[in-house]
Amino acid sequence: MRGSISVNHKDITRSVPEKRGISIVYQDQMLFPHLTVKDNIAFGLRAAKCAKQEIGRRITEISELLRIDHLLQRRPTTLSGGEKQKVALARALVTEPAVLLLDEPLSALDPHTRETMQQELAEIHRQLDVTIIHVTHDFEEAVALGDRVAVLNQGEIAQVGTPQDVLRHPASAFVADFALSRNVFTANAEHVSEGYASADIGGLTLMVATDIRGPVHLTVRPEDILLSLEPLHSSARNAFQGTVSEILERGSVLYVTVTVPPDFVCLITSHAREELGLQEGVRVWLHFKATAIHAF
Amino acid sequence: MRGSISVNHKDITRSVPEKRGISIVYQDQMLFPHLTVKDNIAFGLRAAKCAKQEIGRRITEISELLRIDHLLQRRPTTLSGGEKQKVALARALVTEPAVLLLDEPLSALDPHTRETMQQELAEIHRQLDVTIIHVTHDFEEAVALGDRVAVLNQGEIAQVGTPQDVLRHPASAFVADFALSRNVFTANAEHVSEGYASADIGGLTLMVATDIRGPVHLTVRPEDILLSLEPLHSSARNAFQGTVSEILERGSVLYVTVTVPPDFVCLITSHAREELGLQEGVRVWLHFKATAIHAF
Amino acid sequence: MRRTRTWVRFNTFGFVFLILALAMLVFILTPIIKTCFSSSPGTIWKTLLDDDVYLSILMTAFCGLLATMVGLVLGVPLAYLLARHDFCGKRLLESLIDVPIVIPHSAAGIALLFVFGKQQIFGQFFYEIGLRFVDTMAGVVVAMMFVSVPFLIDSTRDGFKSVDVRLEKVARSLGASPWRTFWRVSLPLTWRSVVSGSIMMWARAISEFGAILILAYHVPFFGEHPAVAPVLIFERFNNFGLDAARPIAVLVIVISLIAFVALRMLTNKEEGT
Amino acid sequence: MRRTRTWVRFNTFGFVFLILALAMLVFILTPIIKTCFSSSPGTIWKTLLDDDVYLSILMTAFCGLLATMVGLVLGVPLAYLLARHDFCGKRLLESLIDVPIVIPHSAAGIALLFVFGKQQIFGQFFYEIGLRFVDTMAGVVVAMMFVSVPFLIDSTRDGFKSVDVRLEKVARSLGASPWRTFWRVSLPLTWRSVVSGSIMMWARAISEFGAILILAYHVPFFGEHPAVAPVLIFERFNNFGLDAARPIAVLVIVISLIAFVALRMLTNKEEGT
Repeated sequence: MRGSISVNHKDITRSVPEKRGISIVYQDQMLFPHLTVKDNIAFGLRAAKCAKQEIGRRITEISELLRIDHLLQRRPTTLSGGEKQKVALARALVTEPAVLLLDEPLSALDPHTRETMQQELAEIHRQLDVTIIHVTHDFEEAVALGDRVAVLNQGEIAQVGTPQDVLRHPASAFVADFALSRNVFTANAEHVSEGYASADIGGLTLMVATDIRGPVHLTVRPEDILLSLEPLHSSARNAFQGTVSEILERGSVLYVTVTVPPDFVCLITSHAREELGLQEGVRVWLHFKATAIHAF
Repeated sequence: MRGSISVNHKDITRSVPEKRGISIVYQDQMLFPHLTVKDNIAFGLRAAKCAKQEIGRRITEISELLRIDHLLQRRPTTLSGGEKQKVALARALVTEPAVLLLDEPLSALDPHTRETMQQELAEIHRQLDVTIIHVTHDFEEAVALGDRVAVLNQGEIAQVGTPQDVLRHPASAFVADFALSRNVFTANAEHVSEGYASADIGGLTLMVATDIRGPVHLTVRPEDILLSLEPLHSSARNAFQGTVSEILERGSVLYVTVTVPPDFVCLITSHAREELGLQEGVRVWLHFKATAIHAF
Repeated sequence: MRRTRTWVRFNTFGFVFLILALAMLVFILTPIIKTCFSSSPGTIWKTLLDDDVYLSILMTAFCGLLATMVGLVLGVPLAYLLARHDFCGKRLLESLIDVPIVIPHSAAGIALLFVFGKQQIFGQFFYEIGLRFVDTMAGVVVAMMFVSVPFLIDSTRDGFKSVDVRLEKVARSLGASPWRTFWRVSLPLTWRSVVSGSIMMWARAISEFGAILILAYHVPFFGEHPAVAPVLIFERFNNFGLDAARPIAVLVIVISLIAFVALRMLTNKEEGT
Repeated sequence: MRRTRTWVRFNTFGFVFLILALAMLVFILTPIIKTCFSSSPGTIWKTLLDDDVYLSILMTAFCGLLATMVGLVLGVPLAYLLARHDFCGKRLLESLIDVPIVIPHSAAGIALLFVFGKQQIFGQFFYEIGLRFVDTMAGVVVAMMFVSVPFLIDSTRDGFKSVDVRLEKVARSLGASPWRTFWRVSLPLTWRSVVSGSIMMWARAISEFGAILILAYHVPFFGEHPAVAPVLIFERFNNFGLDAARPIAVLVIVISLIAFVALRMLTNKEEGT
């Protein structure tokens, strides 16, 4: 393997690790087990010979941002998975690295903690001016958090681009298979009533069963979207009319892309296609339930 | 803790393990790493001082039943997770134990292998006359494989009964929460065309997108079922009329039980309930797609 | 490319550590290597043909083997029980088992004399069945075993500990008796630890000097009265000086070095597969 | 209930193993315990006040400490490099480092004489800077270090191996230099292995007899010429018989036993937390 790595136009391929300006957060956190949370976070600052007051100030700052100020005196072994991951993030961020390298940071967490941490990461990225390289196997996570997404296949980059690029214009069959089976949207969730929110995605207002407010990512599984030629009076809270723009056969099922806009991908059987007479250009109605939308 | 354990009316509480007639299969298989697959399977027979020919015959029999005859000369470390689990099963079954104790045998396998193994286990249970105690966290697995299901809560049995009993008449809120969110059916899948099957569940014929033929278990997630007052002309291949028999509020969503028969549980929002005017006794239409049914 | 990287990463830290580590290596290896090459092969061969030397080495190796075998019969069960059972005071007991490694060797000899002497508990008991220890091969074996058996016990115990107890439970549930389970499952999976512990025990046994000097100086062996090799070396050195002791020392070092390194490499190799 | 179960499961296998294990325990523990209680506290106290004995024990402990300290400075870097780097012949090297444990102690003494003698490579080199080894405390320290340092190296190497190298990588990526990483991360996490290796090394050092007998018999120490304790015991035994050697043997065994068991229990205890 050959190549070089540059950070801020400086070749760091042969620099010693402590001069590279890259902080790592591993999947299993790698907190120093013999130090308290506070000393873990202070490690990089002490190595940089910061003044004591400066260290205290920056620890307070970062631990408030990540809401871990109540954990400072604890030992890493007493923390939960999500707490450990936040401490590892704090430890890496407090040194103000040029690049933050996250190696599958959320894959070891339980689903609920993972969703919360995704929001925290998005929040951190908004608030701090740091380049984050986030390695993940979770395509939705990549799309939700990334400004640019690189899809790797067997050690080679299959596609680089914005999440929407990758989702809507996959460069190869590999990327397509990876991306096609998802409907992912970014929106702002607004309060409707306890347990419900409305979310605007490019002119379309979705009804979502969630308690999250503010910026969210929404996904609908293609098999959860019902297609019909007429509008239906049903328990589905979301109904929109659109035009079939693409039909892809995948074995015995079909992926139908319907442009409302935006595009929705629906999974239907070939029987259903015949009965509805679906083909490109046909106008159809989409229906999906508020509970079928996953918000994070 | 006090108590006693009996197998075939014989108290074995104080028996040594080798006299109990109970074979164990662990989640991580515990194959003997220093023996070949064949010697692993032969272990129990040799301990019982079986004749050499008898041992050979029975190994051939069980390895053909489990389709592992091509693996006999391999070492356990070279096997995949599913293969290991089959060898562990063969090793336990070949001694013809009175009871086979499976300790979460499928939880370490990937989803695809897990489904195949579920079918294998069902097949084994049909063919061999052995009592199987199957410990699992997967409720669908328990319902799919069990003749009788015992739900344990904090070390105490919360309910014992047939899967249908537990599903339809949960004895406590704990069991209800555990069981209510599922629609599980047993059926015979018959060929319709490539990739599709029809399945008869108590008089109702479902259209399923699957390649499996013969006895299957089918599940439909409650959030994938659409309710309406009128029949819909849509891409949903399954549409049935039924009567709302029960409505349960769980936070901001509702679980609606519709008796067709059989009973289907549907997850809807309270908005949808209001709009459709749902209450017990109302006649409604159920719609769900052939691709939304999970078959195993 | 990997090599280049290593060089790029080279720094004061690596340099200082390398220097210190090399100093330690030179300190350990120079005496061994220099001694090995200080006598010509001819001299060593002639030394080996010396009846005293020949018999001494043979007896040392043989007694070491005997000690190791007795150690295996009694030590493996102890190691197994220590690995599988927890009881109050177990940690203290494990520390006490290691004590023979650390008490002065001459003190160990005196301690053994206290129980294996003719008038003492073990001595008297074994005297009844015709076994004497002072200045006999039995004494040599006992002294060797006392100072070296902790190596075998520790290694074997760690081996048994690393075998998942559920493998034994599976074997039992398949109808195997405790004996069958031990011979067919526990022991085969611990084999490597048992072998490397035995090598260590044997090597340590044939190196013992202090305890043997006190318990069994010269012992009857095939009609002669040789001393064990470490004692023989000391005798030659004391009576005739360094030059007389050298060839025997070389011979003994070469033999134990080859046996030890070869066996160690052999067992380590198996680890790879 | 647990106790009952253990009894129910009791069988021939457990019985035979228990008998064999107990035989081994009796064999190891009886000499130690019997020796400890064979002299009255009064006699031992009187022995301790004997100038020869007093100085000898003091010198032994002191030389053991010196050897351990030098061993730490040179051995820890070696252990670290062995744990962190792979190279061709590493396994052979690791075997060679353990060789001092297994070569006969008197042969080890002769091997050391071959490099630390006045005319020999190290001997000559150090002679220039005024350091002599034959019959000096430096010789005692060198002999002790040679036979005992492998214990420290092995234990420390295993300790470093058990520290995830990614912890060091994280420290480096946070801006810590290699030195800072070693002192603040690697060493604190290996501390227990280093301490228990040091205890083992010290205990083994003060027990050495054969190599010291050859390299440094009686050495100058505070105006006197004491021998190390193991040698003193042998001298008394040789010149005045068992009864004269006994109280010193008891004293030395008790001291090393207490030091060893206490320190071992202390480090094991930390393991629990």
